[in-house]
Amino acid sequence: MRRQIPFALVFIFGIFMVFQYFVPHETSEWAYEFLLDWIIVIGIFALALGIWSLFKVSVEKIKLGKEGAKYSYLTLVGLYLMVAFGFTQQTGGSLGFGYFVWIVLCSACIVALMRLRAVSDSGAKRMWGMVSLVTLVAAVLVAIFDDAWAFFLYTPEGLQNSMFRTFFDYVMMPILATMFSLLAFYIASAAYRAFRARNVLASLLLIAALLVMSRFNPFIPGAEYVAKASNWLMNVPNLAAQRAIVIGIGLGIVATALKVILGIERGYMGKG
Amino acid sequence: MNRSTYIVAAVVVLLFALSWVLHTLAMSGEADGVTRAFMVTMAAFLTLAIYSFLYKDNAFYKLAEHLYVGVSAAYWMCQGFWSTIVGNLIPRLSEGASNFFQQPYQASSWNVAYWIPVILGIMLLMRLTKNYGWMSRWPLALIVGTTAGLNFVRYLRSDFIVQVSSTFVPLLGDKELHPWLGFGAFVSNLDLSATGQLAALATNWVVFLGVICGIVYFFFSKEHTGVFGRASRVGIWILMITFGASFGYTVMGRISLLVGRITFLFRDWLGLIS
Amino acid sequence: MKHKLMIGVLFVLFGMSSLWAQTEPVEADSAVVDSTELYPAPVSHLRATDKPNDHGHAIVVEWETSADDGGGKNNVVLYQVFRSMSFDGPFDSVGTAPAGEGRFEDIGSKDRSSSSFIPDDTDLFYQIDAVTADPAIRTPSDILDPVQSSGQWFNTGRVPVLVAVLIFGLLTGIFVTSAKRGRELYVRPIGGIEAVDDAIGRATEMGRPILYVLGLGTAADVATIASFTILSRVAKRVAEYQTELIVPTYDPIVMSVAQEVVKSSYFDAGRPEDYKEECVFFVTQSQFAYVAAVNGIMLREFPATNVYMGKFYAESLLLAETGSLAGSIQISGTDEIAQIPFFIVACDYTLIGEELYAASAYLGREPKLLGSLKAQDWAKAAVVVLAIVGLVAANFGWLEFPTLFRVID
Amino acid sequence: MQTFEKLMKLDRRWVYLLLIIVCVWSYIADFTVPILVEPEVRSIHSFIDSLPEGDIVMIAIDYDPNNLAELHPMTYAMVEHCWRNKVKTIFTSLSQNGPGMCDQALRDLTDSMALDREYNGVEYKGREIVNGIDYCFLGYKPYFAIVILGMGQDFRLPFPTDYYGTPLDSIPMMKGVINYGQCACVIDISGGNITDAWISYGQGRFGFPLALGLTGVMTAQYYPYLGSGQVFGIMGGLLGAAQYEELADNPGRAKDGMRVQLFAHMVIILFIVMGNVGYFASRRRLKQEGRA
Repeated sequence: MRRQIPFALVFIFGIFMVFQYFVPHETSEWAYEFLLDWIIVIGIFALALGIWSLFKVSVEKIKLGKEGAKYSYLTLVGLYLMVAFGFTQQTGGSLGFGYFVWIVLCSACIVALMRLRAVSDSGAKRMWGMVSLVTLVAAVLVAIFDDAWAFFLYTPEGLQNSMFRTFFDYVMMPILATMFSLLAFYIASAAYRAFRARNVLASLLLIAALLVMSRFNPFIPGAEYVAKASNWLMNVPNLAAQRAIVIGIGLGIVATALKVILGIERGYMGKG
Repeated sequence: MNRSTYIVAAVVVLLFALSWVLHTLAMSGEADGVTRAFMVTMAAFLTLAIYSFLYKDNAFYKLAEHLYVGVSAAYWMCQGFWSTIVGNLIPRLSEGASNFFQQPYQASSWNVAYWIPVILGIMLLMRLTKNYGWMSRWPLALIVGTTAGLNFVRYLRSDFIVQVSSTFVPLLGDKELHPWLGFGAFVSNLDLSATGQLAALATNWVVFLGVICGIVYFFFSKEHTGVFGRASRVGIWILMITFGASFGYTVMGRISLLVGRITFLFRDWLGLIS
Repeated sequence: MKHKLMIGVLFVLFGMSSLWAQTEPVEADSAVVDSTELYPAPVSHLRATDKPNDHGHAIVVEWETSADDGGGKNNVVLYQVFRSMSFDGPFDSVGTAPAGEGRFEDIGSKDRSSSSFIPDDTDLFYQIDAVTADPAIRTPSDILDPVQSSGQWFNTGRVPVLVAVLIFGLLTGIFVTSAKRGRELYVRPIGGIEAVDDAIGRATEMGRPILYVLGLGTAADVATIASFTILSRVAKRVAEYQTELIVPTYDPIVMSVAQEVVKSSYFDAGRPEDYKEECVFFVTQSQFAYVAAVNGIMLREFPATNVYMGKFYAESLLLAETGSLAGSIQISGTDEIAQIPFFIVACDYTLIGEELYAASAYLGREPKLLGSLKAQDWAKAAVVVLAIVGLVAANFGWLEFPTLFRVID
Repeated sequence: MQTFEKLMKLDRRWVYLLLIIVCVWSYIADFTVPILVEPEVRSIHSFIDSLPEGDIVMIAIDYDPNNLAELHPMTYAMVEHCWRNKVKTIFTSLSQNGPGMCDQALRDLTDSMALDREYNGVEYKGREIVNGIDYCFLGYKPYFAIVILGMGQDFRLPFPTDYYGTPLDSIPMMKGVINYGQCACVIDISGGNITDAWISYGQGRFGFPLALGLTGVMTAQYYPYLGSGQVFGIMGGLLGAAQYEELADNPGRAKDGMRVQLFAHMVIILFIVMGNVGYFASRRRLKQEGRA
């Protein structure tokens, strides 16, 4: 039973969506919008699952004292800081001192709690227990007596928190852009390593890539023809191959979707 | 930790401090100058930390990586919470809760249906328990079933029917510019220039045969021998040419990304160029 | 009619400026004498119908253009369409059509609170003005008989898709049943998949783990679903060989499915006690943070084999290059066309597009799955045949043939 | 022979090092590289170059800030070319954020026009650019297809006043300028589907000469119009902009960008060639050894 119901659900919803496509009536549209909304909401619940997994893996690493475990503190502090910023807002114009102290105290408290879990000898346990308790109490006290900031548990104000924005602009964005730009290096090294005329296929790959890369190079002889040839490559064979791949992929997706709806393909439910 | 590690760490800390101080001085008089100077330095430090990975894996990269993982996970969680749970779900579930979150309550007799995804979401979380893990398959079934149905018809339309019908091109005459008026007209109008009739037809032929050979390559249940094998061979050649060409074409965009980071480091951080 | 005049004066589409309006009367004065000659002929043969194949709330208005559009005085610049809920008005402007056009689709909102809401099953009245370059000089048509909008239960424009659905479903049904009856089906070897088993053996020999990356897709992406099937096979082998498996995931739902898949593979292999839930874990839902973390794993755990199957975007090359730096054997497969070149260049084996879907059938060797692969091939054969027929049609004037494939949304 | 094998198995960090050095150097250093000019860009340049003083060119700035990097250099190069030749320009913006783009370009170009410059060996005295005499900026109106049709009748229909609120009739350069008929050509610089409207509604109905400036990804799909003669020139992406700058002898942002691109591409090509030389040399050696 427990195994059959999910497949029945897949079948029902799958068939419904297929029929929905052919029914323009408002009722069908309305059901369709409902379903899509549901999926988004379920996805957010799943995010909690993910955060829990990330938290658990990091804590586990610290606990086992694996190599590089100390970096996991950084993951946890980053996680916590961003959540803290997402739900609080300083009320003053600039970054309040109390707010800053509160953030530091809370981070310290997390680190201490993690240490508490990681150490085994009772003396150290007692010490980290004390530290975490003290930092927690101090954080609560600062939170109560400092009025330069406030919890914003009831509006998305937190997302406008200047620190939330700042972390996005100066921590997330630079790393994102830099990771992305690593591609410039990797594309060079991949080309160097892999573009060898070993056989017919590799040679075709190599020649096409070289031709297109030289399309605007004025220093090579016959530059004008190279530009023309590479334009042709991008417009003609490219179109043909893309279309062949797209038709193949389209059929693959259609067939797999059909197999899923009919319950022929069940691997995704954990039954190889 | 050996001595050289400490030296490197000390140098980095020193440079960080120096950059912070210099930027603070440069921004003196501006609001939050100290914080902003710190953050610009931080951004530059993180940029260089990621680039250091090109040399080899090292402590700075690990630092940036772990920080980034934590911060980004929390970022998406906050976004998801505020935009979906508070922005979308709460205003439909209860008036009291929407008042608490200062969201306008959206009254509708169908609002009760929004409890279903909440229940399904909680069922998904049941995976964390030992005995009720099976429950998490229900919401999964809903998601997979719905999107499978969605994909089934939509891909059949966009990747199959539309693509097939766009292979119907004239190979003897061009519909708009050089229509097929019979063989005599074809010969007398023969235009050999680069944009002319013959070039257009050659293009159509290459595309048509390329598509056919490419599809033949993707046949799985027939042995690739004889004529069939040769067509499949041509198919994989065309695929390889295309992959090479699009690899070469992408290089330009990737270099632009690098230029973006160089601009940040040399202009925004070091101020070497204007 | 008073309303109509007012709207005419307030005609905002072309943003009349007050200054221009001031200079207007001077010219108009001299024109007053023969002003009737300035007015264009009205449109004729006005008709309105419910827009077909939609959810309602829309009307198609058609007319024959004014005699002074493209001929006669040739002074019509555009047509303005007005709608009212009653014969006596008030009429609201709902849009314009340029001169030469004889058709306008009045598409309203289905949202009751919206200003452009058009109610279904309610009488609507239409009127068209032929407008000249001077918005004040215009000729209205007669008011049209009432028309009602309504939603349809079947979209006839999508019949080609329905036919395709039926044919494809039928093909799949035929081949799956015939495969179930035990007919032997040939499947050509797929390089990347053959390599998976060897790669797992290699990992065991070297005593190093296997890294399986499911990509950035969600659990509902078909590429990810295909990847789950391959994962279950890999996990089973890993369990048999008692090698370590690392599965970092990008999407929390994908994580929980992957846990389920790996767990039951260990169960199938008869080693449920070896399964550790931590081997499948969530990293973050941020593309490059995920890549940063996976790159770190590659250079710290030194997996013997990296398998990338699923949806990949710009990160494909970042992953594959780092993997080759770590000296791992790499097997990849994606249906994201733009990323295939990078995998081909940086990996040892690559499943191109559809091969990824075929792989799951090929691996399982389950007759039902192979049967559907056969159906896919028949559909491809149909493409080739149709393309040739279409080619003949396009060249020899059988113009109806391509229209059979036209899907109207 | 050992050296050849080394060529093949070079540590990838050397690739990275050389690439970053070349990129930074070509980014910071101040020099220009020759740009290969394609005929579809040359035709735009020579068209504008051949216009007599006082002619009018219409330039449609139909792009948003997200396409700024690729399309802005085209606007700069082309407008300066017009103005230096004392060709007047009419600007429109049929994309919502276009007026901001146009405004910025106008301000920058008015400044640089005040300076003396020498292009292609011809000396141009700096002069003041006056709104209403040298150019007229019509502004933005929604529903681009209808606006394009309306302008075919009379510019005053969709735009009774210009962007700054001055009635067109009181603008000196617009005296006697009714519609496209009085413009030498229309140049559409666009990052989206407005281009299609310019081709089908504009060029298709009114038959004026039309040239396009497009983003890199869009370029390929518009070449057929070049073949059919509906469009007399196309500039594609940063590459196209750099070609115009090269022709106008007015190096700007596009040529700066292309400098880095060119050298970075050459580094990559160099490494590919090195790898293959090493590969073939070592294969030959292996064969010789096998024979021996």
